[in-house]
Amino acid sequence: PTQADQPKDAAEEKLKVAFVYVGPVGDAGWTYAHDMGRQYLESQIPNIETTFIESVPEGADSERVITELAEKGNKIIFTTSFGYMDPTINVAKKYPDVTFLHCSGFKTSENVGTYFGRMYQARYLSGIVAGQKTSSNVIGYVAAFPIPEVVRGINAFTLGVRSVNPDAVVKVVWTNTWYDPAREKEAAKGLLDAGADVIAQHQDTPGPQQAAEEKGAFSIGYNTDMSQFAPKAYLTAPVWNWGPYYVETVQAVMDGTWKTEQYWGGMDEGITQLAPMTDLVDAETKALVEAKQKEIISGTWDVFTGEIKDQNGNVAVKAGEKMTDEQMLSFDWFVEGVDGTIPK
Amino acid sequence: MAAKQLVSMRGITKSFGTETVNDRIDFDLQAGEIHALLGENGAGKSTLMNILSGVYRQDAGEIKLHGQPVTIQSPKDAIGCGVGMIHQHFKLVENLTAAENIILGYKKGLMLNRKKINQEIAEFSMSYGLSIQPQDCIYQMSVGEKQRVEILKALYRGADILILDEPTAVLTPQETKELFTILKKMAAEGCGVIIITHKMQEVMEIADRITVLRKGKKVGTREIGQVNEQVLAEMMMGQMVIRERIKNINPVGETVLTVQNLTVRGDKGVDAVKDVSFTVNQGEILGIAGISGSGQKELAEAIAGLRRAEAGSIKIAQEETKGKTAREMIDLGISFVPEDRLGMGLIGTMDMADNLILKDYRKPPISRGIFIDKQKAKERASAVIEQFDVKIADNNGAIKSLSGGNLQKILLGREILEEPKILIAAYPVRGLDIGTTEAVYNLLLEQRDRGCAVIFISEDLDEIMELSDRIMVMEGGRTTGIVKPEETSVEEIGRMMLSGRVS
Amino acid sequence: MNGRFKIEKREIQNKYALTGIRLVGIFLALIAGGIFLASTGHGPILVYKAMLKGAFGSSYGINETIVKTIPLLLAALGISVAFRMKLWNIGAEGQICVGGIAASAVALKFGHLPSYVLLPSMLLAGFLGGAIWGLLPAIPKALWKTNETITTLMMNYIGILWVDYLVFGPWKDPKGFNFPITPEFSPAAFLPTFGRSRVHTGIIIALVLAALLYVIINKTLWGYEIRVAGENSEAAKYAGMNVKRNIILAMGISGGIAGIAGMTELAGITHRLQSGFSPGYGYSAIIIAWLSRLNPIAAIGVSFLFGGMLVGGYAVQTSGLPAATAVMMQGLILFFVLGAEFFTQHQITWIKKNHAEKPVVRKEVEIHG
Amino acid sequence: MDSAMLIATLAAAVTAGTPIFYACLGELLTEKSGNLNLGVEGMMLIGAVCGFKAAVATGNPWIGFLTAMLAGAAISLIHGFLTIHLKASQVVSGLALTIFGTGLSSFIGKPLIGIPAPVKFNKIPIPGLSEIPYVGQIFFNHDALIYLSYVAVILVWVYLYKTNMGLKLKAVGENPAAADSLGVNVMRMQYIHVMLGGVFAGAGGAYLSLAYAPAWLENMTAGRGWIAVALVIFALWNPLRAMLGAYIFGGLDILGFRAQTFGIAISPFFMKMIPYLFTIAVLIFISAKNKRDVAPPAALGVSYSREER
Ligand SMILES: Nc1ncnc2c1ncn2[C@@H]1O[C@H](COP(=O)(O)OP(=O)(O)OP(=O)(O)O)[C@@H](O)[C@H]1O
Ligand SMILES: Nc1ncnc2c1ncn2[C@@H]1O[C@H](COP(=O)(O)OP(=O)(O)OP(=O)(O)O)[C@@H](O)[C@H]1O
Ligand SMILES: [Mg+2]
Ligand SMILES: [Mg+2]
Repeated sequence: PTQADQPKDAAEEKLKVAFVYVGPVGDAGWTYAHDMGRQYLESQIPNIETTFIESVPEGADSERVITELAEKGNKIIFTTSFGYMDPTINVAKKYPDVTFLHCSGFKTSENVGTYFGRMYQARYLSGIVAGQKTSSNVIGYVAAFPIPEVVRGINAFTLGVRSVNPDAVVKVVWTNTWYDPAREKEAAKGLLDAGADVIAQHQDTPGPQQAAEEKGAFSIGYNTDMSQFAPKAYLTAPVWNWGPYYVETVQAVMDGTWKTEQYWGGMDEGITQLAPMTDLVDAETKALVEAKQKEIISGTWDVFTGEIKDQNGNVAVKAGEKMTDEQMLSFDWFVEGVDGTIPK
Repeated sequence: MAAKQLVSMRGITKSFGTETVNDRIDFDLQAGEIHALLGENGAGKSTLMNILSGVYRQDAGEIKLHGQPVTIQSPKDAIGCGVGMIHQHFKLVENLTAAENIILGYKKGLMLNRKKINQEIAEFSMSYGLSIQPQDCIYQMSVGEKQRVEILKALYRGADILILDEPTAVLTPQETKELFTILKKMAAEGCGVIIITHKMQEVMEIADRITVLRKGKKVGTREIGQVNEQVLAEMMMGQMVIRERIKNINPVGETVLTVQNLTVRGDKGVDAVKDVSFTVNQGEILGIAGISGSGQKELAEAIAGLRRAEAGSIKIAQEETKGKTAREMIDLGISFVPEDRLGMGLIGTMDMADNLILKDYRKPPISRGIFIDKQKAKERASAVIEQFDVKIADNNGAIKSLSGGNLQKILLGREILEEPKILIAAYPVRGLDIGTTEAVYNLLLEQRDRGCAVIFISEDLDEIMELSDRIMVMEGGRTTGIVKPEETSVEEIGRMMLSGRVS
Repeated sequence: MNGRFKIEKREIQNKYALTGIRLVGIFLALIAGGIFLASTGHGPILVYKAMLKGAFGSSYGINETIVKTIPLLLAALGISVAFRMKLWNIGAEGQICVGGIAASAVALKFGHLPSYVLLPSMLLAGFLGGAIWGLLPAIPKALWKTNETITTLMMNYIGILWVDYLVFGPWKDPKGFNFPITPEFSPAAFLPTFGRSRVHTGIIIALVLAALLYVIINKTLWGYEIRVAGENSEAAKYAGMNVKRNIILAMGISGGIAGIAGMTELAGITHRLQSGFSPGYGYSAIIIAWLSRLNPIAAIGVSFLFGGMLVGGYAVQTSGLPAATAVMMQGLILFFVLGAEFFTQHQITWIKKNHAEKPVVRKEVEIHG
Repeated sequence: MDSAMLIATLAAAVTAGTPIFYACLGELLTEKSGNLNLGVEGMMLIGAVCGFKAAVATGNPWIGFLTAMLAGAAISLIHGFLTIHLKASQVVSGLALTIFGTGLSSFIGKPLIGIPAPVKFNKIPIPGLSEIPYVGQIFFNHDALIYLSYVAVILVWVYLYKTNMGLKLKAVGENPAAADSLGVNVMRMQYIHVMLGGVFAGAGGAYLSLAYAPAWLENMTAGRGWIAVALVIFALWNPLRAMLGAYIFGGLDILGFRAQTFGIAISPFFMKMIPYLFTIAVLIFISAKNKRDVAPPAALGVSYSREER
């Protein structure tokens, strides 16, 4: 990199941190949540300068964009989509003095760490809310793609539901989009017509929320607080809260204490949360949720602790056993209570 | 009585690119007259009239209509001034009905009442003695009918200045006669009629005055009484030699083409050629007479291998050709000059060289292995330009803007280059001026003399009588006889052409 | 106004004038874009500099622009073959996908083979895959004149969805934690790169193909046939050409070349099949093919510039502009370049009005001089 | 599936079909004038964002809807000018319009992200009609924009087949030279219908952002513009068939979701392919039958200029 580009006064030199986003920051979903984290980071650490590149496709472009960011003098680069995994590793080889953090992947190296959040914990809690709320005992779940992250979410949610309401089933519909509000709303409507009275979602748009609102049903959001889109339906949402993680990581790098790791933070670290429950959630439920949340945060209990049965009623996780991270990260089966299939 | 001046064009100039197509032309039309506009192909007749009808805009010059200076910016303006033009190529919407074409863009009001309009158009057309079926779509119509629709379009808009660009080129003698009756009637009622044609006898028959253009310039305007055909021809071409045609003196050779009980299906799915049998010999011209649409086109295409025969046989020498492709027929020595020059015979957007190699691009010397020798093709283009006197501005430019005559020369030139055994020429002089027509006739005769078997399709009985050694007459897809010109008369053939209808 | 413009088709084209006009078009686009940028509070010069620097300002930028050029050029070459025959193949995107699928099938199945066997096989597979995707719409086109614009457009979606099906389903990497990617190809299936850059040998394939196509279209019998068939299919039939066969052949080759774009992108860049590996190359290529007037040699330059525009588009984001602005600028530049084409095809002369001319019928409206 | 379920599915198909239906009506009119505009996706996005913005600003969904239509018309004019006056390739210009519209809409929409619609079009069952068994629930228990689309299709149908303007339009699309020689203002007709294409595409976009999924999200049309283009052909340029086709296309999507809720697991990717396969199949079927009355406008895609031949 040419020195001319850099500000000359060393005292004013700010640490440059960059973010690569897969969607537009205007998606109100995944990318939006990351960008909130970026803004939080900027507000917390004064001596840094952040940039982001949005809408970067996961193909040939991502490697160039990451390289360019490294070339431009960014010292920390967060790549926030699974498809950036290989490019991140490739670029990292060429820029050993830059720290890379890849979200949701599994490959690490000397200067590449991965990070992700245990969203399933918050999903489990939202499941409790849904299980309490349903009267038809059918809960709809609008799901994007059958990848482990989504399957894990469905399973955790279902376990949450069944923990308070063993008769309830969670009907799953795949939309195969992350991002098509109308389609996702339509999928939710299908579930509502099939008898669901609570809708949960693993999608980046508020479409399903709106469907629930129109039908007079209830809804659980995702990513960010979606209450304003469906004030009469919205109960709560498992949400991302990347800010604290970003602050911590950047601070660690600045202090020289950062070491590569596969970070998978849970609610205890605040990276995933259950958004404040609305007044539509009764006090009893709130208490149930809070109790469980305490257990999770304190680490005395985690969601995928046996006994867990699969869809066919076979015991998949024996009583008292805990699923390993490895197992959770490659989920490809549904727990009992899920009404749906994972396309092969 | 001083006739009312309907049109007065002064100093009209128009150029396309570097070519000045109309050069300071003056032109007048009076009420009640039929004014013929003559000139060779490419003289600028259509262009001048297109300016009057608003299709083109002049670069310079003034136009007065009904005595008033006007700016004609669009056909709409022209129509508004009472100018109606029947174009050389019909401007009809094939998918609409006759009535819809007629009222298009003229009828006021929001809604379209088809029933009422059909009624109205039927009455309107009857009042002019132009019978059409208002509810028929254009694509179902014969050429004659289409032309009647064109005329009705102009009349319906109240045109009193009627321009007809080569209206008779596609008509049967009978239809031409009917058309002329109507034109005369309209002139008598005070309209002015401008007619462009290449047929001298028609000019002599119908025109009151004649204006001749040559190479974009006006040669002069004459009263009909002052001229004869010879004078006009000289005005058009400078100087004119009509050679006496030599009758076929060569002995007729072997039979090269034998067609037996041939049946061919047409585009509409019905048989267009029905059970036709004939032979053609080396060194003779077989004329095929008949009203356009009597199966000539399909017959020619079947022989050229472009259409499948439903039944019967086509033999070249003794070889049965059934099932052979167009390419195999070409290789067997068949050349075909189709009726639709730019539609089928030539590629308007390509240059001359590319057009000239269309038939033999696969044979040496044009092909060299898998490559094409473009240089050879260009040489060929120069040769054809020279030999056939093609007028072309840019040898490497697209040929589509050439006039009809020049296109025909290129087409014929190519087909003759092949030295074919059999040459089929469909309406080869349609729309050509006298000079070019002469040249084409001579080319056909040369081929005959070379020993080629020529099939000559035409509606013009005079030319068919003059050129052919034998004449086959077709009517409704059948042959109504094969006769020798010296043993028959134009009237006789005319009767044969209509025999099916009369009986 | 005492005159009007006369507009007519240029007959003879002056090469320098053409280039000049196109440059003016681009210049005007930049001015229009500049006004827009300025109105949003960004310095246009700075943004343009960032764009240029990103795309062409360093050897890295140029390399990356070339990386982008490879699939664009290949797809544009494929498209021009079909367009030559007036076959409006807008299905390059799908053909890229299926070409990629076929190449991946080979790479995944025969990964143990050495490079010199594997890569040519992948190339062939990519070609065949794309060719089949081109042929499928060609057959109904040849038989029944089925409108290929729409069928090829539809085939795009089917191709894209097929990739998704494979990477989410049967071809999913078993070690990929169930994520939608295939396993990485064996290194034998990687196209060699130049030095440390990402520029891979796909560029050679693309350049050779461009030269080859130029010769085929302009110098060979078959090239002549498809030009004739494209301009006037009646004339082609009349000349004894087998138009149906040529439709199928042209679409097959067209799709095949686009398929190669899929192969090179996977073997050269991503090294595995993944969802959305072509971010719309097939659509950009249509624009490129058209702007290069279907001339394979011109397509090289146009693809390079277009690649630069895309690369530069990301670069401007680092100067604080949202992605949307870059996309919009691309649209804007295209509009002006398109508009400029008119002036390369037409000449405009001023004609003095004759003062005697007076309109009577209607009030004078000089709508388009 | 019981009948209530069936009705719900069909009613949902109507809703899902409406945005593409609006856009398709516009594209149909554009194509009838001989102009092919592949920029529908871009125009829909512009409509969606401008409609939403205006609705947020004024608090009146109708003003939003109107703004969307105007915005669609305005942006379609770029394509109009390029293809009608400057004779640019219609395919390329349309693609460029999609690119431009996508960028511009995201740009305009930046400040609107995350704002829920303050107002939107709500369901208004039509008294009487909505009580008709089956039909009422399927067709007359929707929002005002859907009812408006019924009116639109009737108007377009009458316009195309029963009015003088419609006749002129057909002539322009079939043979502009002939129409021109009769004094029809070809350029004006083409401009008007390119703009109508924009108006309806804008309406389709606004339906998404104001009624269907009321909010603004970047790229929220998610490819519907392309489906609308396909639909025009699927409908063979007939507005009534377009209506049917839109509901079929919309319905297929819905059916996929509903099938899943019944545990029928077809690969969702194949399910998504069906509309495309369907369009191809119809296209092949129709072309194999080769009928004149369903042929595309003869001059479609060709620029007309009077003095050229
Ligand atoms: N639109 C055009 N563009 C370019 N050149 C043209 C155009 N129209 C006519 N020309 C040229 O102008 C000249 C005159 O053409 P025009 O059609 O007026 O001749 P014409 O006298 O009607 O001939 P013909 O008897 O063959 O119909 C020709 O050389 C022709 O090539
Ligand atoms: N293509 C064109 N080139 C030049 N001038 C034109 C063209 N089209 C129309 N004009 C002129 O534009 C003006 C306005 O159009 P016009 O008067 O035809 O509208 P109109 O009568 O309502 O037409 P329409 O019958 O199509 O509804 C007229 O003076 C007309 O001559
Ligand atoms: Mg003429
Ligand atoms: Mg002529």
